[in-house]
Amino acid sequence: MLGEQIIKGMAVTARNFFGSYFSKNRLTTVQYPEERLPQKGNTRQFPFLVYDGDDAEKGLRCVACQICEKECPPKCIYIVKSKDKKPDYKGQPQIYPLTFDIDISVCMSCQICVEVCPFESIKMNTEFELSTADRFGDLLLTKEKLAKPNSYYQKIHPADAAESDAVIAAEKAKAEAKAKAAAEAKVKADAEAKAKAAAAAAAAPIAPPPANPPTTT
Amino acid sequence: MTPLQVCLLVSAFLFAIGFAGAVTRRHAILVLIGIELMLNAANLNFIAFWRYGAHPEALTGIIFVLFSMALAGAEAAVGLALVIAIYRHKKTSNLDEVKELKG
Amino acid sequence: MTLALIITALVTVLAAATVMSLRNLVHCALAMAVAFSGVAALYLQLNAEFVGFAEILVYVGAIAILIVFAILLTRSGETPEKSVLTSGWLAGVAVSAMVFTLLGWAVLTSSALPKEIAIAPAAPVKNIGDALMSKFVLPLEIVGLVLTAAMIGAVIIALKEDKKDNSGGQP
Amino acid sequence: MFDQLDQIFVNALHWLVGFVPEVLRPLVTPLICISFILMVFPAFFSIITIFERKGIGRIQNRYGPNRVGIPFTKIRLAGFGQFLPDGLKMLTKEDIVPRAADKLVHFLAPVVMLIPVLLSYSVLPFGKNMTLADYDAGLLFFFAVGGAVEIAVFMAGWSSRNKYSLLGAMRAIAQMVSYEIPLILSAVSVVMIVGSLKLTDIIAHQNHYTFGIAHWHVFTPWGFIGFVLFFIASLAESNRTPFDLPEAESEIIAGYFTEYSGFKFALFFLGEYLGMFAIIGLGITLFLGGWTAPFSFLAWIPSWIWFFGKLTAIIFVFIWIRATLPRLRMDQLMNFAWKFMLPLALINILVAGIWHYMAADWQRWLVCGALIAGAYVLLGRGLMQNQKLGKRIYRYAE
Repeated sequence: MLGEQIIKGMAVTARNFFGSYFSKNRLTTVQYPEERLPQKGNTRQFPFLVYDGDDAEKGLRCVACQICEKECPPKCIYIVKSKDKKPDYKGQPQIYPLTFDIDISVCMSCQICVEVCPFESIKMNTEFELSTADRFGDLLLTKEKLAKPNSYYQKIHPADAAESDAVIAAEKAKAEAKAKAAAEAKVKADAEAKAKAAAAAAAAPIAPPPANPPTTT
Repeated sequence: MTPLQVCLLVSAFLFAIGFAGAVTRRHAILVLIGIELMLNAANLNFIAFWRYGAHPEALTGIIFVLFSMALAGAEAAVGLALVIAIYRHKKTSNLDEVKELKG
Repeated sequence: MTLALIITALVTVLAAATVMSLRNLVHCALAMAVAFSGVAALYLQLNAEFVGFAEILVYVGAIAILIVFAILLTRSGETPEKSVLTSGWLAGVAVSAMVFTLLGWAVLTSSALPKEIAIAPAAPVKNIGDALMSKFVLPLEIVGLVLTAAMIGAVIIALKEDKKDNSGGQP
Repeated sequence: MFDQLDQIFVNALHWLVGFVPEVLRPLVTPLICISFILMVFPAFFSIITIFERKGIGRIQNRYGPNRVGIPFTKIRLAGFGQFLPDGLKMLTKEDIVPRAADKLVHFLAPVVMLIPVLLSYSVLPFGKNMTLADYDAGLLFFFAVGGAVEIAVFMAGWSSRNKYSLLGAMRAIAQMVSYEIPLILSAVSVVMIVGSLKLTDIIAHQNHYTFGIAHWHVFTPWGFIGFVLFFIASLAESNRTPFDLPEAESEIIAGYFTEYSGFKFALFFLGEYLGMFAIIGLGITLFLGGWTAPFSFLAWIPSWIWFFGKLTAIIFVFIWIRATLPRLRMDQLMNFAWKFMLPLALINILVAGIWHYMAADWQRWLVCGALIAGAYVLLGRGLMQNQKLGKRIYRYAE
């Protein structure tokens, strides 16, 4: 009969209406600022820069190689290289970025910068409450705003951070081993050179200078 | 001027303007509007004379106006249907161009 | 009360003049609605409540809408380029001016009009209904018949011509 | 004491008017009443919008607005302060008029929309002795000014110079004209039984009790079906779902007020809701006994509480329907009006006549009930018959 189905539908909506007052699990809405859902493990919003240690200036991993700047599809990264150098985590003197800006109003969160970075320096953040009252200034993240300690990265993406730490540690170990080897080689070379020099001095007073002086690297 | 005279003058003006419109405008719908205005002028006369007349309790003025309204409604419906039919046939509703009775 | 009467009369007259002088047809139809509302207000001032409400219901609620629909269906809502008046418009205006002068002169000078203002007569709906159902029942039935016939006729006239069936004569 | 409470507004009016010199009293009394209506109903409208949003939210298992309370405090009032920012937003928005629009008509349309709606409140009885203008032909007045709304809709749609506006206006007018007929015919059955167009007479006719139950018209067979028809037609008249084709946002953006923004849009919104309240108020007056109590032992509750209670209850049903039913198609809409509601309304008038002339005993109930039920079933079957229900066939897709 006409109207039968309408009454059935009305009953369904009425059940929903009253049910929403009695059973809490009907209401799927989260009351956002007070209640928050836990973020998914793979949450990625916008990039940030990782630094080691406590000092953001000193520990910044970025060496201003500008690969990310070149690879960025919407061109939202802006880097100015420094003139001087500072030692990186391996103790090697490196260029560092004087300016490192990301315009997150342009950024499309593609994560290409993270993938191309050879220094484990740029990573994706999970911060999403970025709305500001200012249209331009506050959406342009500078180096100071971008720099986050490694401990923060370990907190937001533990697995990835562990991976990246392992890479860094391996690099560091490799560098140390190399340095050690180099030091040993140098010691050896020095000794050899000394011996040679002594021998040469003993053998001939006029000796040609060594063609390839051993390098320290 | 008494209120009756005011009403009669308004009615005379409505009639004159309706007549002028019906005679001078080209568009068929405006001619219909002019006829409606003339009908209203007549209705206003009926009501005015009913109000200030000798036998208001007979209600003849009111009854006549009610019938006249019903007929005006019928007239408007048929007239506008004719206008639409003519428009569909001749693609115009300009009365100067619709002179012949043959289609 | 007289002031209200004069204001209503002025509004009605101005709206009616507007109807016939504007170029855009939709504006004409809207001004016509105003004119009919003015006439309804005049009815109300003349103590004819029922007729006043019926006027609004029939003219503003139905006929104005009908006219507006007809204007849109005949695609005449735009302002026309050409002149809107017929060729012999001067004669028409002259005749209507003469009609108005004559009627106005008659109204203003006539001695047949009642001079004293009658006490407001009452027209209760009940009495109107009784009159319609007893004394005027035959005209009422006939009006009903006419309205039905007009409605059916209007529908048939305005019906779209069926392409396949042309034998039924020209509508 | 309850009599005092019942007449509190009437007494307050007399008390207020007492301060005014004798000459001005006929002028001041309506002014106070008008300002009262202008205060109460827009306030009621603002509350109802919150109720509507919260109610629909609950039906869809959401919370609805629940943030804004009293400004500058932590008090949230479960979101009932929302109407204030909503209104402020409407008032402060830019008023955009399309370049091609007919400026004057575009400006006048919302005003023309609101005036008849507000006028229709003048005949509604809100409580005992609480009618602003008790016309002898009050019902006719209501329908007459209700018909003037269509002109405003047309003005809005035509003057915007937008195809969506014009389509929306045409749809709205076609729908309003079609549903006005069952609306008026269902009211005619009440007028036939009562024998008066005066709304206070109609209420007085329902204001007595047998076995403690009121003689509301909805408790009779013809009154029940008349109320159902009136209810459906008033849904359509106030452009509510499932008859909201004129403003079907998925097809024609917002219908006839597509090109309106800011305060003019707010006026349309207000006009639409006030029109809905007015037509529900009329339905209450005609079929649900107006301000009278359903049972004699509840008659001590003040009359205006009954009126507003019934108004709110019916609005809740409107909201409920809005959250339940999908929108009709244009041909379904017209078929429903002309092939189902109009014949049923005509049969209802016949049944009301039979009811009037039969002796008041159980046979009358039987005959009228059987007639109504038979007509309903047959017409409903006729309406459903031509429908091709089944798998939908897409001509171009697939």
